[in-house]
Amino acid sequence: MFYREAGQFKTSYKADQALMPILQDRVGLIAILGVAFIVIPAFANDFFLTSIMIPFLVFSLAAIGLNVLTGFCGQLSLGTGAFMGVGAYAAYKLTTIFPDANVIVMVLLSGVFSAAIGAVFGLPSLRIKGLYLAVTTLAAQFFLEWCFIRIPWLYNNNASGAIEVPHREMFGIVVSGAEATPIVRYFIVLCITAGIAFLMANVLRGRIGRSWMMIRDMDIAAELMGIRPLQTKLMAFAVSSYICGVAGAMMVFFWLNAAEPSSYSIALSFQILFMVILGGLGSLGGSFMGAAFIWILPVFLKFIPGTLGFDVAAETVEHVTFMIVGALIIFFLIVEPHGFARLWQIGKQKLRVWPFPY
Amino acid sequence: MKNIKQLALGTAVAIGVGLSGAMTTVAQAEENYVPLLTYRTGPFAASGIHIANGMHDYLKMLNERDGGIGGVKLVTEECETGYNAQKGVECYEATKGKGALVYNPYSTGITLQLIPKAGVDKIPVLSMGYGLSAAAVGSTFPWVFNVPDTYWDGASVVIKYIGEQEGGLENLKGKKIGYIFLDAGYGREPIPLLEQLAEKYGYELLQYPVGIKEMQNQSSQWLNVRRDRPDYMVMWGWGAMNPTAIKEAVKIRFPMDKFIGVWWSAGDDDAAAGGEGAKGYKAMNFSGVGRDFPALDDIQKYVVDAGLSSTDAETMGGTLYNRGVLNSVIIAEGIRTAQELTGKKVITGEDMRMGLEALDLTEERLKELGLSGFAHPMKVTCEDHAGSHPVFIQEWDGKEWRQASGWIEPMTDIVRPLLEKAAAEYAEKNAPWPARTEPCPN
Amino acid sequence: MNALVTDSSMTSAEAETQVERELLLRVDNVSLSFGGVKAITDISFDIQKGEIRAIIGPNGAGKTSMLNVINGFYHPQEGTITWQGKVRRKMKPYEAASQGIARTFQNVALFKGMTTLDNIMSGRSLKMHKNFFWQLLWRGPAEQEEIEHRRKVEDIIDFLEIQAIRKTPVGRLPYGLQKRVELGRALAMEPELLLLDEPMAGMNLEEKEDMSRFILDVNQEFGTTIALIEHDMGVVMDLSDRVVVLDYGKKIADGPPEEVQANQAVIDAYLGVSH
Amino acid sequence: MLYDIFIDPFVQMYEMPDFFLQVLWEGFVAGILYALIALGFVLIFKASGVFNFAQGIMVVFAGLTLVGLHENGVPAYLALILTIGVMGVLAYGVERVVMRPLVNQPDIILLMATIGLTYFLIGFGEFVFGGEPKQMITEELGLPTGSTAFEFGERGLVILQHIDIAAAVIAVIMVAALGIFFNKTRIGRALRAVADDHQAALSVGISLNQIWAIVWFAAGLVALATGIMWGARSDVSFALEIVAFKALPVLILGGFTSIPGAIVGGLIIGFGEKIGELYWGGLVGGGIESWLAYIIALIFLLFRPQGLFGERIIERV
Repeated sequence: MFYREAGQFKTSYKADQALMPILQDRVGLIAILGVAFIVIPAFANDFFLTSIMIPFLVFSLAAIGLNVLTGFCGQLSLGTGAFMGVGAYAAYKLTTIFPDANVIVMVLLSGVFSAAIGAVFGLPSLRIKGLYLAVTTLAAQFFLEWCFIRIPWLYNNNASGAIEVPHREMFGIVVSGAEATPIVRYFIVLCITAGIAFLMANVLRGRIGRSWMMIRDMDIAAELMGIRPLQTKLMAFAVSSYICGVAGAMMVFFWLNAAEPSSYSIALSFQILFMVILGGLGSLGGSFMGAAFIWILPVFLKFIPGTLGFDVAAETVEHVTFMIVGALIIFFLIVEPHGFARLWQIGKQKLRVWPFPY
Repeated sequence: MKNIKQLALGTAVAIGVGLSGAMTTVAQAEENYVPLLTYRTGPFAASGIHIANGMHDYLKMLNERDGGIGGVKLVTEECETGYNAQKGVECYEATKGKGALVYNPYSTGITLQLIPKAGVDKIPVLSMGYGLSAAAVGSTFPWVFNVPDTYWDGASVVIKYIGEQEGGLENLKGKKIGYIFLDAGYGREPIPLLEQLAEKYGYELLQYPVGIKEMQNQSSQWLNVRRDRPDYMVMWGWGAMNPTAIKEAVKIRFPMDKFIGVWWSAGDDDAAAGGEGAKGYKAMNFSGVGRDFPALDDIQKYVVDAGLSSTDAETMGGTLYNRGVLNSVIIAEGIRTAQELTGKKVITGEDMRMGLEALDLTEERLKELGLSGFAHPMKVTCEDHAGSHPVFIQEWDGKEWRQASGWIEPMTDIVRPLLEKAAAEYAEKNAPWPARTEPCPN
Repeated sequence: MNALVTDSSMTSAEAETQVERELLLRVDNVSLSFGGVKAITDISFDIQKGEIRAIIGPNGAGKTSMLNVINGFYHPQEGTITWQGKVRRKMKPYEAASQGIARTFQNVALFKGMTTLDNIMSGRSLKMHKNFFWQLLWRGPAEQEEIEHRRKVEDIIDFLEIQAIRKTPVGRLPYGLQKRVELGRALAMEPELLLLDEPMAGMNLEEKEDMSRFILDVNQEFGTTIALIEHDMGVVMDLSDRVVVLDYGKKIADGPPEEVQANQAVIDAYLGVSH
Repeated sequence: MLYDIFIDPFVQMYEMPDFFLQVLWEGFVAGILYALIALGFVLIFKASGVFNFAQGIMVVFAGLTLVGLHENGVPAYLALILTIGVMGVLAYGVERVVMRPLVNQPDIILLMATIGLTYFLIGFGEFVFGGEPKQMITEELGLPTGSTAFEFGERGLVILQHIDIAAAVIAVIMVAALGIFFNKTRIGRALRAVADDHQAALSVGISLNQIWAIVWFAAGLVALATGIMWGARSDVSFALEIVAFKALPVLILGGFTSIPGAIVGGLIIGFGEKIGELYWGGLVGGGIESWLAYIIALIFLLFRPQGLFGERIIERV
């Protein structure tokens, strides 16, 4: 009823290949951006911003990064956590070497380093595929983690072995460090995430995005059609690692304030992978949905017993959360292996034909 | 990309959660709220569970026996961190709005994240014998307390003790001391001090890092120990690392009486894992050994027997359980001191900071608490938030811990300048680090 | 062009009938083996510009391997390939593609996760050049380029009569249509030489007729040289200008359809006379 | 520098042969344990093409169940039998709830499902038995606990733990038993048929579901044995899970479907890792064990992508 595209005619190819050819989708996006930029900042409390929205956006960005590589280019990676770590450490080094430079620029620049490292670890992808490739990315994960611990230069020889975000200002507003207010940090994270998501949407609908999908769907055919596999895959690794690197840098600069090597462990890699798979491989919107599910569900579960008035031990909640998350992952994989993005499309299809489904 | 609308769903869920979070934010009147960041899951649960029990039980006992502190009940809430820094920060954000008085992160990683926030949110951090050593410098870190000792105090005590065993520190010349540690901020903290002492006393320091992933698989480290044949081994371990290390030491037949752990490698389960062979293993400690203390009897009576705790009665009196109790004693005394200082019953984080800074746990006070001999009397000053209090060495006799030495004073003359240097460095690296504006209550 | 054999004195009509045209590709003494198993033994033949060349033979004769050799997917141990007069060394498939060799596959090798339109657009990859920066911005050069190529692709869609399935993911299409989309994708590359590996396998009569028409149209309208593998003898005889017959990796006949049809070795091979 | 890399380690090996032997032995024992975990992976991968990420957690879960039951007063041997029963129920449950509805899904989805299973088992195991590490009931099960030291040269000493010897023996017995099971029994033949071709196996009347339940059970038994052995070396706790990642490079070396491959791969990784760490690790500050196995596998992959025992892959179009 409300989701009809009848009567919306495209009169040019330009209109037809717009990001959202259907009016209702455009309205929906504007509404979401309105909520994100106006409603949430106006009404949310600190806890909601720092513990839900900021991590959600950071993880969404990381999930987009991994989705570029795994969902769009078909290269399974278990090294996301480490690539995020490279971004974080690079941003930390940059901002301590150039203390007067704008910290947001440094965060965006840090991705370049993780892109370079990602490309290096992407090299074996020319010869290695699937699960085998996953092992090489595991090598990246463990090797880089080791570097974060064993190269004291990376954390400026801090006795603690951790990186601590320094206080930085921009236009007189504190943007990083402990005094940065949640609302400022939220806006920075929101802008970066939305901006990168928009740019990636552009890339993915064009020539480069298509060449990634060609490699994913049928690498041999792609090669026979003139796609250079190494170049294309390395580019996917680089772009993916860039995004993950920025996400990792945001994670420490605008969310956690300090990070140990163990913050970027294999567990983080898996967390991001879950988001991508549950959200939907090869869907940008799905990355957001997956991140929302995987990050917010446990937070939500923690509150349920309290709000219902049960006195349940903290560890029991933790154990049950693990069980529920695990079971839900299996459940959703069974119900819809293509993730929430596909569920959403099916829903839209139903809406489109409602109330006459046949 | 037309399905970006799905964000709406995520946002809707998120808002729902946010509201439920907001509802619980309503501060309760006439109560003092103490969040406990604990971990009963994950690789460090083995140590974390006992600490959590100890902390929980003592505060609960005060509620049951005395009706709280100064007539105001304590509300405690455990938040599971799993030793994970992210979850720790989440716990912090979720609880700080409820009028939290103090945080005890029990993880160096979480502590580091909370240190800069403490001054901003006006909630002190009590990292009892862990965390950032430099935080002992109260003029730089007014909001952080690491009473009774820093790791550097501990490291100096170990060297001092080894010196005693060898008949004097001068005999350390030419000796090899191995240092096996958890390869994280925690285990790396003491290294600068150990290195400095090595220069001074002429022993050789051999390092054996154990990665968090390799905690349960230390055979390489101990093979290296076998090859290097150090005269003493010092351990900075936590969680699953401890029992594994002790087992491996038994396996390579390392003389256990020359193996000394930090106070966090002093768990009963840790030593018990080594079986008969672990007899003679030593560890530092600053909280009471055993359970012959009236306060523990009260815990048994009012809390454990009343079914208000998940504590297994057998584990009461264990090193780590007692450590948790001591932690709660410091919290409780901090609150009491704050109440006395401010005259308020329901206090805030700022009051709590003053209370902790004015903390003076004397022998008499310990006796009143039913904890005579449970800990060395400790006193916090505005300059020194750790106090470098004496610690003792305990020894595993195959079944339980026995005190094996008197109280040993740390080498304050060496530690203090190092602490000040490190604090200055921290402030510089994190410039602009706020200068102390908080008044000194003493 | 050393391979230029056109007699300038002949009229174009004569040239047509004589099948004496410019050589596009020549295969000389090519042998290919996989760990001791010989797939192709000492095969030589040529493809002339503008013709439809059929490669036939029983199953396992090495036809597909031959196509794989031509577009650089397999590297023969022996022999040479001369492409437009240049002897080709070891070549990567994407290099072959950039020199104008396109192909379709025996088992449809479409990009299953993409729509018909995107699949055919993917054929334009080599012709699109706007770099990553422009792609990020989209507005401006990248969008123009996309629209420009979209026009070409729509022409192909019109030509193949698949307008209705433009936005359908190809995985959901029936087999016959998938084959058609695959042809469209290869056409989008505007190739010099189009290799078709069993374009009509598994089709019913009507679909075969459609496909035959498309192949002839491609050859005549665009002047594309075509090499095809096909099992349906009727189709082969109708479509092709010249036929090469392989059996057990060896060439057993080469010539115009009628001639090959009458060749005893070919009849034996198809009837399974023992060697 | 070059001397440190290329000469000094070998000089050390020569000068301290007892120590070198000890390193080899430790490498051997570690390798056996990696091989046992990899063996569990191989069993399931062979029969169903599923890369069972949960194998590592099954090891912990089995060990935890055994110890947990014993803690609750069940005699050791009865606990062992009950644990076997639990692993059977788990296998049946996994087949019903996870495998059957997900049949024919892409590899990555199945992989994800087993990671989901991992989460579930972690939560469930901790929920039932508590999150703290537990000591393996080695003595109660009648396993040896002592050690024997061999004098070697003047002051050399090689120490062999009896439990490690037992682990090696049990691994050998287990591989032999699996070999016999696969080759001599009806179910074994069916298993091999399924491994070769699902469709073909179905068409000759083999029940895939039954076979899957059986392989998951077999993998569960392997996990139990691994859990006991590993638990005896360190404690039974979920921290073990991370060690299970080492099975991946082992599988890369040995191939995903080869039982001998898993053993040989495990030993190569075990030896390589220990020798690398002890003779070369010191040059870069130690701890290279955490990634050395993966780098070995990576380098190996670049030269031989099909694994030690795999056939060369010919790509077709």
